[in-house]
Amino acid sequence: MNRIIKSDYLARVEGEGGIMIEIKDGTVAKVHVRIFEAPRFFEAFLRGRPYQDVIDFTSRICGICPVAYQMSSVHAIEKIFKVAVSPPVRALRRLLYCGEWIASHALHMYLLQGLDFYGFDSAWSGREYREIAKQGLRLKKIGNAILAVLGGRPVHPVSVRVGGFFSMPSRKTLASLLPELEKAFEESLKAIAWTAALDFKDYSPDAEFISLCSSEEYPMNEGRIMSTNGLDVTFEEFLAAVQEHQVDYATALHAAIMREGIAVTYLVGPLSRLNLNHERLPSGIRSAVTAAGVSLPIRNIRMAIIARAIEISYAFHEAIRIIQDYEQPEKACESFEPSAGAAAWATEAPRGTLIHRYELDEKGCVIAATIIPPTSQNLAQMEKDIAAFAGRHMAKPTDYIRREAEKIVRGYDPCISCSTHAMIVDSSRGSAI
Amino acid sequence: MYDRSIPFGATIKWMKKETRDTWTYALRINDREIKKSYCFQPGQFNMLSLPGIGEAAISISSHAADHDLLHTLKVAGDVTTAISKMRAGDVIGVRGPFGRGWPMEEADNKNVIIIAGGVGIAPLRSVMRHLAARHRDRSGKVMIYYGAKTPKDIVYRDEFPRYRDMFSVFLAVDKADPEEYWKGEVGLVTRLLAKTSFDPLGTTVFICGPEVMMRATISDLLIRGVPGEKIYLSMERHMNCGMGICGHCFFGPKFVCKDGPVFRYADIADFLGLREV
Amino acid sequence: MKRVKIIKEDLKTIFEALAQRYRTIGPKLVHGTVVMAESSFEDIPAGYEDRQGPGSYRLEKKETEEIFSFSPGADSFKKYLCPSSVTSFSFQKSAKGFVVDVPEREGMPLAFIGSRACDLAALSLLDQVFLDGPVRDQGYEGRRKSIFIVSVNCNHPSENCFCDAMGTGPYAKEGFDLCITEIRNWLLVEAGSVEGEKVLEILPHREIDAGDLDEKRIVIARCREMIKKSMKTEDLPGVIYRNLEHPRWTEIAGKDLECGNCTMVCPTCFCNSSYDVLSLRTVSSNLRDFSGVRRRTWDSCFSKNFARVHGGNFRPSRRARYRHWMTHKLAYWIEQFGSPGCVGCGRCITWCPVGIDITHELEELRRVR
Amino acid sequence: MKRQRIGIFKLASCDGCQLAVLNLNEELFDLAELYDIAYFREALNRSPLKQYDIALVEGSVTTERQKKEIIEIRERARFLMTIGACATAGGIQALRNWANLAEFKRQVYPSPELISVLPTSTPVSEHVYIDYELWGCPVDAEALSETLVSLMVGRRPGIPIYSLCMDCKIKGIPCVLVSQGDPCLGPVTRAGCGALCPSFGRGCFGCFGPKEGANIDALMHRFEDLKMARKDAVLLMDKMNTYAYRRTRLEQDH
Ligand SMILES: Cc1cc2nc3c(=O)[nH]c(=O)nc-3n(C[C@H](O)[C@H](O)[C@H](O)COP(=O)(O)OP(=O)(O)OC[C@H]3O[C@@H](n4cnc5c(N)ncnc54)[C@H](O)[C@@H]3O)c2cc1C
Ligand code: SF4
Ligand code: SF4
Ligand code: SF4
Repeated sequence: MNRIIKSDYLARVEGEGGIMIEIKDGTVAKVHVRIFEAPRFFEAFLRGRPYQDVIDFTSRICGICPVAYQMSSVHAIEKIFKVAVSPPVRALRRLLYCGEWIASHALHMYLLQGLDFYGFDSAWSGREYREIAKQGLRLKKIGNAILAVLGGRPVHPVSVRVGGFFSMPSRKTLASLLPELEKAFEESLKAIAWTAALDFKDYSPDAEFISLCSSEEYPMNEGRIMSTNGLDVTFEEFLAAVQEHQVDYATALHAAIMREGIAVTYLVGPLSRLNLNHERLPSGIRSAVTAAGVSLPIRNIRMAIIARAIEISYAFHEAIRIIQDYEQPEKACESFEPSAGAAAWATEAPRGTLIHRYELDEKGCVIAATIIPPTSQNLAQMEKDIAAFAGRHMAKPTDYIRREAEKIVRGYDPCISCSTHAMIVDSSRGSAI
Repeated sequence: MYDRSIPFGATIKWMKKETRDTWTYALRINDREIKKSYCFQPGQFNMLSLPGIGEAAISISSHAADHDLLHTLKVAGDVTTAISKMRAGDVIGVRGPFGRGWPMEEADNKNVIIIAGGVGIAPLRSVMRHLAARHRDRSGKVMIYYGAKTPKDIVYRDEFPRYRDMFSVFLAVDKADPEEYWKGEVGLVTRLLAKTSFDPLGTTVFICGPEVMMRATISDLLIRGVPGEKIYLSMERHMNCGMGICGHCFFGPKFVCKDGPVFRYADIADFLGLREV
Repeated sequence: MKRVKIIKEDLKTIFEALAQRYRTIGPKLVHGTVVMAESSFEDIPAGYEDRQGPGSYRLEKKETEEIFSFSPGADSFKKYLCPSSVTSFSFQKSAKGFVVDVPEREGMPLAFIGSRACDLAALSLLDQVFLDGPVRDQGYEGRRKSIFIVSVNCNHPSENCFCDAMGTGPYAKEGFDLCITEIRNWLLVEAGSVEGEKVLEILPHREIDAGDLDEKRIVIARCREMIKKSMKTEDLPGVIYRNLEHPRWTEIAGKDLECGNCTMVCPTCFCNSSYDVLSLRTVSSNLRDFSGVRRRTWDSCFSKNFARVHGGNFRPSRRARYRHWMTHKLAYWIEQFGSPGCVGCGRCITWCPVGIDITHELEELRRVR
Repeated sequence: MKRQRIGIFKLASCDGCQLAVLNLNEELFDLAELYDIAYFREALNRSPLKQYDIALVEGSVTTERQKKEIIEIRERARFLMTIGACATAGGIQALRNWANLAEFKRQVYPSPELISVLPTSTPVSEHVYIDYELWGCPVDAEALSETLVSLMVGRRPGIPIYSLCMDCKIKGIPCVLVSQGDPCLGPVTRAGCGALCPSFGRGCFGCFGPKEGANIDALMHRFEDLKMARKDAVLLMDKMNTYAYRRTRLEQDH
């Protein structure tokens, strides 16, 4: 029996996309994660713009993870200008990321994916779910508060600049967040148990997990890119290995790593980070994870919600540590001179590794830009997962397959707005690098 | 006295539809003490205040001897729309009274001309009521000129017959539907004025209406020899506080809220002709 | 009243003595400008000098022993006595009506340290507006009532000061509790009230003699000489009233940003707007019950809708709005309160992003074309 | 009383303004009590209805599909309100309006022929009548809640239309333009963000768009006095509200 199973417009994901599964002669012939989000041409209009614009503009790629864009771009530019930021700046940039992880993960767990396990349309439609959602929003609000203190507002914060920040908060201001953070940390440990107890009916096939790794800490802004299959490369090397290609049904590009001439799909995001870095979690969180009955690594994408819960806990823990150690520095920003050059940098967006590469002229204006967001790296893997699922459940009703396929996609927490802005750039050389 | 910067509650006792967009409301002040000390002059106004919506300056249309505190308002924006949706028994916030009203001593035992346009009749109703109450023992003629858009837009329609018994009343409309029974004047009030005769030196004039209408009328009056000192007009400006501390209502150097709304023409003549002051 | 000489360190004692009973508000550095803020003796930006020009302000640290080497920044008493945003009352509405609740006045009274003569003049203008009208503004009165003022006579007038021309400065004549004149390495402190004298009593000090008073006069005279800006005030309302159609207004409108900065920084501009604030929290779905607050915030005659009514706007054009502002300051005010609404502090000139200069514009208006 | 139905729709955007709805946090539930949130893809799995009392639209019109969509949304909504710089002014993607589309496509996509979009990104108001607009990149959650409450109780929302400078002064934030000589768009920009950038010591770059009748040329001259190149001064406006600033400036000339 030949069937086409379609979900025209995915709900509870960020941006506009759909799914198409074609079953033909008893096999899954095609799976397309269709992305019809309108392209916005960031890499094109960045050309010619001064370096500060890069930070403010790329943040507008995504309202849910603006910090990630600011972080990848500011670090790449600092690498070109050879600016080293001070330890407090480094710490507060991590804190900014903590805020974003908390806000973005809490949103996804409680308002988007969490509902899949309860069968409600929205966080406010089911009375029984309301308390859970409210708790989630309380956590999210604290994430927002961190962003607002450091950057003025939760969406598109304004304080990040090359060399540091435009200004840094006083110790007192930051410390005022502590009581709430401490309460929230306790709550977040319980949330790990909540997610671990959810009913993950199906499983996903194994994948290659890729994330930033550094020996000292759970990765955010620094490290090398590693994978569960032994990849261990610099940003530039990674960019050289990644191949992006365009498909005719999506405005986003699909990425894969080229290994011995074969395109290998892979997965970035909280699961990857956790699987590669869980040893660097503080012991308090590790024991909460064990107590919840979770065994690491986790290979099932539906269970990414557990990884998000763990990362929220970590973000609270890390935020508390950073604030406790914080002393307001004399100056918020290193001085520097713009210079010409090119560099790539990756940081860990809530949804996974986000790579930027810029080529700047001597005034610091953009000659070329490449942006590879996490979701476009995951798209191919996502399709593979759906295909595998559909293959196993081919006999099930169309509705069931559609619903479950949607759930798989939601497990990835795709950020479709981001994913439509990928890549290539330097048309003169005709390659990604 | 109570603090006029804080609204007190007044209950709508009854309401009456005057025209398609204008209503008269009778209010009863709820607080005993305030009710006792509340007193006003014809021409003064209240800030009607709906908590959560906002405030609007509305003239007091009643006379001190009236049983109820009356306000006549035309639906214009937020507050007036919200009030138009209220019913008897509902509570409205009131701050006031504010401003300087009509100089009633100038009307006592003198010839008085009242000229009003549209809802501008509202602050003059209290003057008409005042004059009507003293009709028997006062000397001097009273002439009322009132212009509305159409016969349907005449505010206080049912009160005019009574005034006709005591005063000369002239009504005009800008436009009358041929189907309607309208035996009055069609045209501007100034036309009415031109048709009648009065003693220009021995008459006090009170005017309220749209600013263009007031300017036109005044220039006619001046030509006919009425001294500027004898012409009084009530001005409208954006009003926010009502008590001279917000700066919105400036009309030249005057605060409409505390120096007005009623001004002697001679005092503001210099500014009345200017654009955008 | 009592006059004494103290050394500079004793100023710290004054701060501390006042801090017992007042919130001490004084000059402080924020983002490279002098602002008025809750502060201590150590916060005084001693030795900093400002250079001001139309639309420009720069602060620099100088090699000097002086304390009050700077002139005031953008803030004045206004910021505290008629704050930029106040809750007039809160209300609770129900089907039966509404209940209003006026908030309690906040705790400690304020002590202002470092106010200048022009500020004192401005304060007395604000008093007229808020206290002498038909309704006394209770919030203002409450905040104003128990303040303590330590004023400072200027040694370094800014390039935009013209208090001398307006007869408001450069030295304070009245309206302070204490007044300081900085003379070389000591301070001459004069009491202007009984409260002020009490503070002087606790200080180790030396009584002054005629020579010291001469020194004060010299300081003031020197300051006067340094004031370069002026405004011709003669025939003031007249010259403006006669020129309400002067072509200059249109020229200014070409440059004017109508950003409202001049009104915000002017120590006498008092315009404000009140509006009700509700939130999703406090409105119930039947719409009968809700609670909220009435808030009053600074507003400006430069705001587009400031003079808007049903059927139109009385001052739709930029030209009219600028003209209204300047005419209010220099003409209307005289009719309303008996003196100009400008005290010559120069703030509107400094903090106007395009540097429109009220003294210069008045000169232009005087020019017959 | 029957609750009014809200639909929240998206065109070309970053989702940040829809997120402002979710950033109401606990108040989101108050909103869901007061209104029937009937369409909201980002947070609700429900198909579109025939009629909405209020439609909130995020995003600008950049494709043929969106052109049809916005007309359909208008037909279904009693009250249509744009939220954010994209919907209100075309957004940052309107930078393409001043460029060559074919070139842009080539710079981003390996197979540009597969990409079908309009040559311009335009505000919703250029396609359908709008009842109200909320500026900002992103809109402010508080302004959004103020607007929704105001619609509910029947009053004009208390959203200021004055300049950002006024907010700076109201908040006591030192002026970066006057005291630092840093270019700041504040004087010609609407208040609404709470003067964020100046509060961090940085000049405004125009999230909330030009205020009505802004005198942009006068500010540009000032920037030139500050030794800023004309090109850089223009670039300052060419950001999230590029289309609106440029239009305001043109209107001023006439
Ligand atoms: C002394 C005095 C006495 C008065 N007496 C009476 C009277 O007896 N009867 C009477 O009917 N009227 C009277 N008025 C007029 C009345 O005060 C106004 O019509 C008042 O504005 C109505 O208030 P509102 O809240 O209904 O309208 P508002 O909501 O204030 O709206 C009024 C108009 O202004 C526009 N508007 C105001 N602010 C804005 C803004 N920020 N943005 C866009 N548009 C805006 C509105 O669209 C509308 O057209 C008097 C006015 C004064 C000054
Ligand atoms: S008008 Fe200008 S100079 Fe005069 S007091 Fe106000 S701010 Fe100072
Ligand atoms: S910093 Fe910018 S917005 Fe603020 S007052 Fe100065 S010019 Fe205006
Ligand atoms: S750029 Fe301007 S509008 Fe945007 S946050 Fe900064 S100050 Fe506010």
